[in-house]
Amino acid sequence: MMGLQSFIAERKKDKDLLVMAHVVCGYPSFEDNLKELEIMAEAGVDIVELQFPFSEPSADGPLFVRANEQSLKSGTTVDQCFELMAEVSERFSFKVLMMGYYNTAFKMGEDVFVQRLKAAGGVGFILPDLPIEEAGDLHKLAADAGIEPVILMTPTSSDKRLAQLGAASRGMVYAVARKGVTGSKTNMGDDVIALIERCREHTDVPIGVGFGVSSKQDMDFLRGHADMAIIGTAALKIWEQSGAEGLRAFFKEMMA
Amino acid sequence: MMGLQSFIAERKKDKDLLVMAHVVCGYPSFEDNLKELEIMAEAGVDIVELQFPFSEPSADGPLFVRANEQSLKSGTTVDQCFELMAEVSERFSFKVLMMGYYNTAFKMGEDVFVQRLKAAGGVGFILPDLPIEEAGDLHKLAADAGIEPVILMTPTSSDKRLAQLGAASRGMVYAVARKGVTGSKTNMGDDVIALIERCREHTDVPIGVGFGVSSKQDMDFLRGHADMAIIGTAALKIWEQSGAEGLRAFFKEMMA
Amino acid sequence: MDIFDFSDGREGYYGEYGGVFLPEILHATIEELLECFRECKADPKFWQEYVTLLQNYSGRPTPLTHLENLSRELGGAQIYAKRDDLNHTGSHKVNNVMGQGLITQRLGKKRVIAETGAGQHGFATATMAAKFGFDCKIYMGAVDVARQRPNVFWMENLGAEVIAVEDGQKTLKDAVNECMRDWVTNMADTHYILGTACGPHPFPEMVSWFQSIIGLEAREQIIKQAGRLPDRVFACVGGGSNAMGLFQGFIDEPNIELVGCEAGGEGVGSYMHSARLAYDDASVGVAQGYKTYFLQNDEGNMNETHSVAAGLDYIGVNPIFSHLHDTGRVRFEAATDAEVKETLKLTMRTEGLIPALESTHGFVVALKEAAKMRKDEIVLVNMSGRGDKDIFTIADALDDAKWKSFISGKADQYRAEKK
Amino acid sequence: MDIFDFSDGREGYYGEYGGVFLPEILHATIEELLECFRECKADPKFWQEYVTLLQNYSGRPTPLTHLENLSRELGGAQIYAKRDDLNHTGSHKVNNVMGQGLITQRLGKKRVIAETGAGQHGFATATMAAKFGFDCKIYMGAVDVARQRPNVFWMENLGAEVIAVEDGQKTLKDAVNECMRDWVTNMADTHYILGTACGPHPFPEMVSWFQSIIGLEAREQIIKQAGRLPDRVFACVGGGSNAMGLFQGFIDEPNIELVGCEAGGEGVGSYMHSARLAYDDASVGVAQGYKTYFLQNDEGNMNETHSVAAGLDYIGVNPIFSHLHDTGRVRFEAATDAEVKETLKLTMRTEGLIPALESTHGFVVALKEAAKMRKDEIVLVNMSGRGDKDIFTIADALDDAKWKSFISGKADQYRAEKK
Ligand SMILES: Cc1ncc(COP(=O)(O)O)c(C=O)c1O
Ligand SMILES: Cc1ncc(COP(=O)(O)O)c(C=O)c1O
Repeated sequence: MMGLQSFIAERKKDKDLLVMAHVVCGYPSFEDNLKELEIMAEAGVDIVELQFPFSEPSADGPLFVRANEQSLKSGTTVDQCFELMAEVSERFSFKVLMMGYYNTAFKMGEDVFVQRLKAAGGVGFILPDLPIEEAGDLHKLAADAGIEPVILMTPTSSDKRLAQLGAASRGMVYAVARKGVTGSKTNMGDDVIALIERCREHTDVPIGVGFGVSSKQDMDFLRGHADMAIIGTAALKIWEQSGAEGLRAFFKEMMA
Repeated sequence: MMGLQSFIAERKKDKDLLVMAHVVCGYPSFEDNLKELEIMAEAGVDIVELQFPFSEPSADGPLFVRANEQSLKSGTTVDQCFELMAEVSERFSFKVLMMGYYNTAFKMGEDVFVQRLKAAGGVGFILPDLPIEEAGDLHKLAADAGIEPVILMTPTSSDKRLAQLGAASRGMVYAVARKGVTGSKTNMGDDVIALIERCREHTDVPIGVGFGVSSKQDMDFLRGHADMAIIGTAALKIWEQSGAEGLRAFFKEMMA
Repeated sequence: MDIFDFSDGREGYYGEYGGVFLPEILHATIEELLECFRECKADPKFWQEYVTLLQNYSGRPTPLTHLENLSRELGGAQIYAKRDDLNHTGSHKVNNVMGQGLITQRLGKKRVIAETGAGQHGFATATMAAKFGFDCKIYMGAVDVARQRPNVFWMENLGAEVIAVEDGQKTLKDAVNECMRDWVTNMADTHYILGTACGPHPFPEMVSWFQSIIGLEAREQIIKQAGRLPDRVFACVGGGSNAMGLFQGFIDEPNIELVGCEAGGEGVGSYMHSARLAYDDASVGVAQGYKTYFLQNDEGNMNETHSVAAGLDYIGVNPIFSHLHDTGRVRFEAATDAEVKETLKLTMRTEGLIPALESTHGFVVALKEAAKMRKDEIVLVNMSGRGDKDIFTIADALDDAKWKSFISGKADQYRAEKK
Repeated sequence: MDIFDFSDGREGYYGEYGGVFLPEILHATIEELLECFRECKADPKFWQEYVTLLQNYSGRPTPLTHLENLSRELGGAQIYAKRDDLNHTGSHKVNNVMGQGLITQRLGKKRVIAETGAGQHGFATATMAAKFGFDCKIYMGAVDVARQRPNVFWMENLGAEVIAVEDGQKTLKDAVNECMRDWVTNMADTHYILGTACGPHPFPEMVSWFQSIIGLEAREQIIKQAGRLPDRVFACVGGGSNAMGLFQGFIDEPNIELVGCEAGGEGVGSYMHSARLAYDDASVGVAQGYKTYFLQNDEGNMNETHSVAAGLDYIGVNPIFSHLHDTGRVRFEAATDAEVKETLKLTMRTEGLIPALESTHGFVVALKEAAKMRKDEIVLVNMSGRGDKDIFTIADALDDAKWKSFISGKADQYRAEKK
């Protein structure tokens, strides 16, 4: 199976800006997830992060917080999330990442987590509350299994820190476009470009930019700077407002 | 005009137990006061204390407290109280005392108080919150005017204290039958007799016993021990419960 | 100047004020109390026991806080607050109460009674009674019971019986009368824990003595913290106990101005206030056992009084202050309800302090004068209590909409539970 | 034993617990905080400044009270209470808050945020912010806002903005999440004043350090008053800050038993409690920035917790305690809601003390064990806060009819005013 980094390199041959999309497992429902994912696949999305809902989503903004909460309330389990992942990675051509909070992995055991992720066809994971200092064992297990941890680089990271993060980065890096939580608009400008450039200095893996990517302009802005745009809240907002039709139109415009 | 002490001596010639009755000026109204006083006069009451209402009647029990309060609420003034006193001492054969709290006298000036009392035909006063230590000037003014201050002796007074009180007593002594405020029942028994005897040892003036005198038995009990029974709350209670008829019957029984 | 040296005049008199005006039946009781108090006052071990009790139980010494922000903002004198709000039960009342608890013990009595207005003194007394194992009955005007329910709740839970007094204006003065009535009945086993420096001798002296711990501490503290004595000293005056307590630390220094701050209510001429000495509406009279200035009419009946602070809402003032007012040693000013509300808001936001509404009266005058003083002058104000006990009154005074809807919601909840 | 000596293990780890599990964006902020804290901890002047601030503003040292009545009544060990209820704002929370206020100043930040459950920590933070001149936002679960309105009222009047958090269970843990969200956005000018010894390193160490003043004082005081060290030391454990504070005074004495008292809620097996270490329902996990025992399900999602005391009603426990639980140095017990109500009543009536519902958990266990100990043994319990802040909860818990009718009357009055 192809790893994240080579997959991105492969896809980049035909495209100047890849797209990563986001889905909260079980919200509004697993059926809806599949509908969303189908639209994403159709639109040509390259990677999807499946968020495993957590009761304390402290790095998320209001929309995802509610999504996490509702999903858990309706009974979503880790098993179901892995089942969705297995089905999705089988059925669609995009690659699938696990996104969530570290406790989900910690509670089942890091080794089990990596094995189940691999078994479900996932190629990597994003755990925003797991800093590299705490990630040693997990990263090693992942490396052994050919699973790639996505590391986040941020506007507040010093050069020294970026160097550390760069050294640990595998598959791709998630550049956080601004301070704050997911969900609000980011003013795409010189700051973001400067961030991408600083990230580039410290890593060779592809760079995706996320947090607030929500419009065609954002996409155009990122093109040529980032390898990938990461679309999160914006898609969920559209789905909630105007369903499948809206989402289809949204991705069509974004990826035009 | 005859002083209190000689008046009592005079009356005692025909009676073994004199009676002092009590009225709160202006309660329920001055008209009612006159009706009550008429009944008392008819029954042969010997002395009446007219209570000048005060806003802080801290030595009184609930019934008199309410009477003081209601009287003031309906606008009773010191002038009206003296007017009542003048009318009453003119019209009836019993002697009249002012009863009240020291502030009433203090505010108008002790000399004015004594002069007005005298002018209204009063022969003495009872000020339960004015201890002898504080009464020097007033007692002197009273003596000069032939007005007699009624001093209270109590079950808690030591022999030493009774001697002091005895030395200051003029006209009559008010023996307080028990601890507490006016209005509740007193168990007339050995304690009361012992108190009267102790009082007797320290004064030559006649002794009235008050606080809780409310039945024929009480009267019979006091006869032969005290010179006078002082009827306060019991009469007011009867008046409130059964008006003039009741009061007439009450005094008739008490004084039979 | 020893205001309690009666050798030149009459025992229990301060100028023409004070004395003992009680029913004869209490003569022996008050004599016994006086004698016991004299012994205690003469016995350094008693004072030591008292101080130790307060230290171990109530948190004395209370701190002295430099109000740097307010001083800076007003641009005048340096303002210091003596923090009696940090006492156990939340005010200076506990000092007197603990002292009288020791007296009660020495008298061999097993039961205490007390009047209370705001509820602070009743709360403190109920607390002391629990600690000392006394039976305890608290008399409180029915109006105060209704508006100060939180304090009633605590008193009852501390084991005291709270009696709502339905006579008169149903406020503090009526509770005092009711205490007198209880006392003349039960003096054999009962001590009356009077809550302020009023009433018959020796209460004004005794309460002042216990409260003098405030001034003793404050004097030492301000010398230590500010390097010298203050120029002016402020305290609110209800009965006058916290003010007497603080002032005693400074009264012998002729250059220190002492300022008593009374409840101006709705202001001069409104007749809706409790300013006995700052305004001209009071006159000398005798009631509730002592002679002093009272808010009374020409015939000696007491007027209705008013203040946003229940603890200042009283007809009389301690006789020592009537005397010190005559001699000019203490100046009296009044703060209105409206000023109190504004100053409370200011103090909360600027210093993180919530003075009781009573204490805020002292702050009003202190801040007003400090603003006009030089930066190198020093002002000391007594924070006699904390305001969180006053939440119902303060929320009402500030007309807080969220509070009101919270209370309505609570009421609905209780109604629903009942069904 | 220096639990904060990380030279043998990983910085910020206590056994396998602790650490820093935060979004990368906070890395620099937490590093900056750690560095600043290390400087402060190494600087004796800083500690002196901290102690002076607490002395002059908050009334430290708080006393140690010998509960003679309870000791006599139970017939066992001599019980002493450390009186952090006498602090300004009414609990030990202010110690940590004032310390972090100094840290915030040193960091050059102008804004503080804090989570609060019962409201005590928010109240203390709002107070500190007023005193230090910081902007202040307090996050509080919507459920807690509704039930703890009095504290909200004071926080707002102290100038803080109070945000009702509508996510999750709308209680303390959700307020913590919301603080994290604010912090990742505003870290440049904002310090997060975490209220207990939980969260990412260096918070557990820093909060414990500030709270160690409790134990330092208590150790000195009990030697002075009782003549020797105690045999057992008790404190309630929410996040664990008051307990850490007290225990640090005694942890190096192997013969002194340390007992943490958690919220047993409706008891073992009810799953309606907050006992992480005393019961067997918690397991190790990672959330809210640190690794410790959490009340969570098999998949790592947090369970609902419950306690009559809002301040103990929390999913996690400080990582130091998880470690000391493993090593056996601290024993953990739980007190149920029902036991808390009974003990509160007892303490009020017997000693005149009203411990906060949180603190009462410590009393429950302390009294239970003291009764079985010898008369010459000594027990020390932390009275971390005062209960009068809890009047709504306590009146509800005791089902006080008069209180309820008072509230209904108030509601009627407000309704009438509106018309
Ligand atoms: C906090 C506080 N300060 C002051 C007073 C007024 O009393 P005093 O003038 O005796 O100090 C009271 C009375 O309740 C009070 O509660
Ligand atoms: C009075 C009191 N005690 C204890 C606690 C519990 O916190 P901790 O365990 O951090 O001391 C709280 C929390 O609000 C509190 O208010």
